[in-house]
Amino acid sequence: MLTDKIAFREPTIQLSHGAGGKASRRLIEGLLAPYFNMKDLNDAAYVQADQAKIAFTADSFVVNPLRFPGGSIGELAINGTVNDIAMSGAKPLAIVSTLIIEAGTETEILEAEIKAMQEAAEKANVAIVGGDTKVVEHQKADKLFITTAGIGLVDPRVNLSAGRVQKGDKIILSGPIGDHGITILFARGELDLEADIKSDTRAVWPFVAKLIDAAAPGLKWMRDPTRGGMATALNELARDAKVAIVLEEEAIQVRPEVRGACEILGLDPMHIANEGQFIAVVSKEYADDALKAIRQVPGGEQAAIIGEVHESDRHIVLSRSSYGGTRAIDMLVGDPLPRIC
Amino acid sequence: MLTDKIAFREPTIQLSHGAGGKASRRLIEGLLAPYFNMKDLNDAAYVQADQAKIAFTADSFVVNPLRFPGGSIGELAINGTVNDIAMSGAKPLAIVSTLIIEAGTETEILEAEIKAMQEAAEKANVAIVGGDTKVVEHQKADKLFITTAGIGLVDPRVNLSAGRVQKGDKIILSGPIGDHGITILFARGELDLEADIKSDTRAVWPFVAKLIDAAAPGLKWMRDPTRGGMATALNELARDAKVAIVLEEEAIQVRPEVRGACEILGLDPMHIANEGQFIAVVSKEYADDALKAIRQVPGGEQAAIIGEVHESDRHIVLSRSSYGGTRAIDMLVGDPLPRIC
Amino acid sequence: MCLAIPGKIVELLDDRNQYAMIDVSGVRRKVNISLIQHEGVKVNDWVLIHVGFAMNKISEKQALEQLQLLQEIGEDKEAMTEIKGYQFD
Amino acid sequence: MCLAIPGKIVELLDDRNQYAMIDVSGVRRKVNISLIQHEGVKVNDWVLIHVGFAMNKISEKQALEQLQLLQEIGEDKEAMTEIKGYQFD
Amino acid sequence: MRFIDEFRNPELIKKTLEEIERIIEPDDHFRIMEACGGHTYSIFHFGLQELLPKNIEFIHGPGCPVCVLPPGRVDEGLEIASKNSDVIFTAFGDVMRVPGKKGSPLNHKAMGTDVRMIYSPLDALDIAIKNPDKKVILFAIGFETTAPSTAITVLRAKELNVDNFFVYSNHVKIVPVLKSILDQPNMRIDGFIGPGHASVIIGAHPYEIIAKDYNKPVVISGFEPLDILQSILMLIKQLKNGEAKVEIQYKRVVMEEGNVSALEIIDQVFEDRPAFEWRGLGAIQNSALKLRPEFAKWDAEVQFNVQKITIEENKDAQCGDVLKGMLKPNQCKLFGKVCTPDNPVGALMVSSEGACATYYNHLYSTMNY
Amino acid sequence: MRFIDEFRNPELIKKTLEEIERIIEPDDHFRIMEACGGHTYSIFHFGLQELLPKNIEFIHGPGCPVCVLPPGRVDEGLEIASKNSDVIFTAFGDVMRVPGKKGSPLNHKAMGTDVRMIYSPLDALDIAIKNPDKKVILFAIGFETTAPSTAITVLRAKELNVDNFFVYSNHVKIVPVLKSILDQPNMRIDGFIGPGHASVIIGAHPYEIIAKDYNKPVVISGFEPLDILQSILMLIKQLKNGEAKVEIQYKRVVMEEGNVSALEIIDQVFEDRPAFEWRGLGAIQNSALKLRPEFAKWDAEVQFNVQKITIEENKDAQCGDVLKGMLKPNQCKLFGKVCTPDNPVGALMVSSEGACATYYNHLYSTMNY
Ligand code: SF4
Ligand code: SF4
Ligand SMILES: [Mg+2]
Ligand SMILES: [Mg+2]
Ligand SMILES: [Mg+2]
Ligand SMILES: [Mg+2]
Ligand SMILES: [Mg+2]
Ligand SMILES: [Mg+2]
Ligand SMILES: [Mg+2]
Ligand SMILES: [Mg+2]
Ligand SMILES: [Mg+2]
Ligand SMILES: [Mg+2]
Repeated sequence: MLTDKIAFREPTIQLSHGAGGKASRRLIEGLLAPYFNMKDLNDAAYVQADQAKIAFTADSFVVNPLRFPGGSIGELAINGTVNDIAMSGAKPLAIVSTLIIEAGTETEILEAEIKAMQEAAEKANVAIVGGDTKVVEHQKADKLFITTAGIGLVDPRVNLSAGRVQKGDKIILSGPIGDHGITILFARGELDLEADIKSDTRAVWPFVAKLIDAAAPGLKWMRDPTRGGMATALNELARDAKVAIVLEEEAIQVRPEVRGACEILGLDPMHIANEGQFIAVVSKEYADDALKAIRQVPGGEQAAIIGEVHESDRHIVLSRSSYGGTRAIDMLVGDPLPRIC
Repeated sequence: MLTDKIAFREPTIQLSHGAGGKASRRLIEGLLAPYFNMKDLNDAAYVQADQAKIAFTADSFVVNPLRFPGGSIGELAINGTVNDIAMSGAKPLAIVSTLIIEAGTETEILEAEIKAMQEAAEKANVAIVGGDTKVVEHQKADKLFITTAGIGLVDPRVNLSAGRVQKGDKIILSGPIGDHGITILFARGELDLEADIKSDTRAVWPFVAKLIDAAAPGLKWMRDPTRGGMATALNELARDAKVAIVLEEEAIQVRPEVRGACEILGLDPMHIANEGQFIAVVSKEYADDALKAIRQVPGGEQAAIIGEVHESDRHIVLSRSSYGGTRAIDMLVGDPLPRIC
Repeated sequence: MCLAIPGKIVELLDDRNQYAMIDVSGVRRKVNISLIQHEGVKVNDWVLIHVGFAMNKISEKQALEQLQLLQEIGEDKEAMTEIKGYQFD
Repeated sequence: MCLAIPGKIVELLDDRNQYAMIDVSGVRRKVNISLIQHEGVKVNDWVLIHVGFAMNKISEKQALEQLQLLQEIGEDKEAMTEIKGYQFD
Repeated sequence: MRFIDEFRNPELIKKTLEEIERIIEPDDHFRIMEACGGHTYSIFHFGLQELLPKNIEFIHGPGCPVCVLPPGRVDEGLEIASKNSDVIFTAFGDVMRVPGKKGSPLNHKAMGTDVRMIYSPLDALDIAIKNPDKKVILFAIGFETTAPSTAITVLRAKELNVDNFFVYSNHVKIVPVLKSILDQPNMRIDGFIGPGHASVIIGAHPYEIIAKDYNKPVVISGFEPLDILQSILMLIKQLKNGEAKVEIQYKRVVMEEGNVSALEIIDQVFEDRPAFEWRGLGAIQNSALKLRPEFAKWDAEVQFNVQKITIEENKDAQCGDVLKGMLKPNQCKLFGKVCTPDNPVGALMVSSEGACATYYNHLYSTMNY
Repeated sequence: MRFIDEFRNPELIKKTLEEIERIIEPDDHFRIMEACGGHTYSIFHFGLQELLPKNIEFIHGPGCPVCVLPPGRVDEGLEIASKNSDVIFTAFGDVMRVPGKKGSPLNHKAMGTDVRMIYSPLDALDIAIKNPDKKVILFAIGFETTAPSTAITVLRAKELNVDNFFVYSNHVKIVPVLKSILDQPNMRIDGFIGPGHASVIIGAHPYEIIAKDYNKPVVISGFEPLDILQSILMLIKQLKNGEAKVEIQYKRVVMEEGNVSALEIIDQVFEDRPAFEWRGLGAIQNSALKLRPEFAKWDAEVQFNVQKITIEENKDAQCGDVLKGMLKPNQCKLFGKVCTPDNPVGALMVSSEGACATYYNHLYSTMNY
């Protein structure tokens, strides 16, 4: 829910306004949401169509480089939208996609992404049913931008709302974090770092489907922590649900390579983007069933309960270490930048 | 229906591939549709969601200039998608929109478009329920690209399909053509021409709603002749329905200013883009009722029956003048360009 | 070759008679008229426009004569009234 | 200030001992080792890395001593075995 | 629209058609070349061919300045612009899609070269004035119709002392090319519909040589259906009478002597090139215009080191035979298969005014793409 | 991760905390400055403040090279790059979001200036080698930790004869700034946690003056929880004993004499600036490094005509008082309202390592944004 709206006063739009962190939220909540009368800002919106409750979402993808270990912009464009639908408790039904292509882009590059889209769609069991193609002049795009919109049929057993989240609820995370963001950072080649690591891009509906079967009554909120990472997703939850989230640092899985990269670069894995993970808030009674359900699906073995919802006036996210130290985890301002000091 | 598919062999993507004419079709039918297993290429796709038949569509908008007499990119982005839904015989329900913004774009420019979107959405009685915002570096976009996706609930009385179009069916056009394209051409300022003329951008659902009420059983096909103009829309019809279309040149309304511009610049109004008109194919028996219904809605007074469907081996569009001369009307290759010879 | 179009002079734009505003069916443009200066140019004259230049004045008299001639081709005097409908005003 | 991180030398990259490949938890980078040449550098050495340079070798001995010292703080001899768990291998 | 709609009057069109039917006889066969692409376009656009008796055959002439541009010429202009980041290449919309070796001006624009479409040569001069740190090239095309506009623009650049404006002249002349076609063996043309708008400038006199030396009638014609039909009527009458005169049908704008003031200005700024290469026709003497040495300061060919780019034409292209009336466009081996408006091989497929393009667009529109 | 995880051992942390609790007495109140932003960051990141007794108070020092950069300095570097289209501006990620008058390097990059993020100074040299037609500026920042890397890079540029690589040096020295803080009236610091990584280079000796002349204990510390806690323990012991010595806690990498080879290289390439302006602290003598005249060829300040840009600091900014330990960050009038990490006014809010930024991020995270 949007409370304490702040008008957007910055005179120009800068990169940080698109990076998924605080500046993005200022832009969206200070400018877009008020005009569009949006009350909730979720991964997908719900639309009632006759008897059917539809989840409806869209995202634009502007990744650089277009291809990276484990995936590519085309694959992301499908999985990202499929996942936003899944996060709404809906079974993905169909995708429409639009392409904005920079004139001069090699057909080979385009074809590879179209192929990647189709393959990802098949894997996610969703049809690409339509779309649009625009070509713009050289230097008026960056090779290829893909926008996908998706619709899904909301599972009638599900009732997701930050408002239902309350003290004692458990936070479940589907697997290790930071793989995608670090892969992209490395793939840009600017830092000359390498590691055996790849993007985690995948469709999460199979996990969500089982989760719903096992724990629908206790399932209260879901989010895929993409741009802005876990830090942003959980801060949004804290704010929208008016609670504090307390995480157990040790429960959060981070691959050694991702951890190594973060230590080298002075980054926090909690700020790094993911493309195949999700967070679910489940009531205490259903938490174990939920966890078991996710873990049963191949690829979900590392799911874990990573924290708990607390009552508090301060709607923040805290991370607690094993020796009892806690730190607040804030959203980032823009994209995470490597630092040397 | 996609028959005689031709593989796309051009090594790079050029502007013409996005201009809505022949090159666009080559790209879409030769590359995208085969990968995505698309059989029909319509304004919107149909998706069955439980009991509801949903029309689902998306378009990206990359207009230059962003604002022009009668409208702006924001307004177009809403009306374009609302109209594609309407063209599927569906009542528009909801829109999601994504913005790709070039870093450095003035907030004022962005805000004006957000406002325009909201106003257009209100006018079209459709909610903008969600979206996404990306910011890219300077010269990696052109100020602002907007993508909108929309869903609508298909009217159960409607059964649209090129396959149903047959000899004797009437072609109805909702009003004068070419206003949008000529307005944009003038607004770019390159030609130093001026006229009292503005884009026709508007939502056409109110017309379509009445048309359905009056003539649903006879209503076979609809299309909004946007990029590529009437020439492209009707050629697609001829091809998909395997018929010839014969138009009565005099029945097609063209404003004097648009005609003047076309004569000066050597353009054919049939190739010029529209953003608030539509073509409907209606069986002979329902044609008069259909026409009357459209004309009754304010702004539909100039609707007319402009031609008829004929049987023919050659699936072409012919225009017949009052003295009996006929000419074939082909799709354009790229954007219409003014000529001096 | 050479698309040219009739337009009406609606305003003379400078003293040296180099530019005029012309109107073609409601579309206006500044046009160079130096090629027809020698004929004398005034508002309401019709001129033939090509690439932003007036190439010549259009003769209403010749136009009418042509139409009349064609009208008379079939010796169909009766239709003479009809041609009046195309008279220039 | 000055983020620096322990990494292990996995390969010496040139004769002049100017560059080595280091590994930090599976992340590899070429690093300049000229600042620690005078100490003698070999594969499996642990070094402290800052902005692509090895600043110093890391002393395993000192590290162990520190941990032992801290372990002994409370005179809790019993926990001495535990610290072995953090012994370097 | 005045001076347009009157000449599309359905009654008069029918009447004129009837008159043509009336005087033509079954054994007649007239091959009429419309020299001008504008006429070709009108004939198809208004569907005149099928309204006329079958024994009137149109032979589509060389009168499309874009079509006859020697291949390589656009490349030369674009080469300057893409090599020099301070050069702005300007041209009419017609030129924008003409394919060069490395793509059309539009392709170059899309890839970042500063290419701008203009409506008038004066627009190019304006761009030069507004961008003093850039060099603006006007890629000038056109027959005598357009040459005066370019000439005035050059004079204006001189007057205003604009030194960053340059003309890359591709101006051509109509009569030399008609003569060259008439000189070809196997040529089969009975008479000419003379170009209406070029003749506004040059008048009727230059065509006398065609009537006199080659014994072919010429009727200078307007572009509306009634103009063209009346011209055909006039031509048939001459042909049936065994006459070969130069007549003006398009009297509302064309005068015997042309536009004297315009001719003077052309002569002041331009001189004949000894020879100029025409796409599909080869070199023709005194058939094109270049800036006089006095205007060298504004001559792109002088000011930029233009490397001549020669592109070999496809050997199977039969443009020449089409131009001579020996072949219909669709009889060319390449027509519609290798050579399409989208990917033109020969001259006549380049602009929508070109004979082959017009043929293709109007008759083969949806065959394939 | 080795040499990291061991020093985050929960048992040992608890034990060390207990020992601190044990030896500190209720009446004690120790104000300890952690000179280095890395320590500030660790204290908050590991939640040490709340685990420690309330009578140990941290005063966050000036040890963030980005924070102390004089305003205008980034502008000067960016000015060169945005005025010359052949200049590539390179800097560490830390610098990328530092706001200049016309935006940060990241803003400039977004607007088309060629700004590149590097991980190592050698990366900037590489860019220069790969772009011989460009001029590459390394916007060098850092304390003595980073200076040797810049120095080696300059030496390498000389060796390889790279003449399109230029260093814009903002290197600063830790001891002069600590002295300057100690010299301020109202200063309230009892002892120092000495910077671990700068001391890897400079060793322990330079801090003797603080212990001797100012009678303040210094413990050079590592950055892991156990390092910091042990250092605090060592400091408390000195303070309770009335001692003022320089001790090394971070013995696994810091040696008494520092890295002699690195010190030699710094001395070879750099010399002291007579004075350097510190954000929030004013000019401090001999507190910064510039290239020696022998390396003028690679000195951006010499090779480019850098116009000094002075930006007036906000009068309400109380960074100086925060640095002196007189105010906590959140006691500054601007904190969290006018001055935020997103829109920093003062020095200490600029980098995520700055005292005010750290405070804001960890304690006020969701108050507003
Ligand atoms: S089809 Fe092409 S090659 Fe053949 S004559 Fe026509 S233009 Fe020339
Ligand atoms: S809040 Fe800002 S102005 Fe105040 S002391 Fe901190 S950095 Fe300086
Ligand atoms: Mg999401
Ligand atoms: Mg979404
Ligand atoms: Mg998303
Ligand atoms: Mg579309
Ligand atoms: Mg690019
Ligand atoms: Mg449409
Ligand atoms: Mg659509
Ligand atoms: Mg559309
Ligand atoms: Mg999004
Ligand atoms: Mg731009």
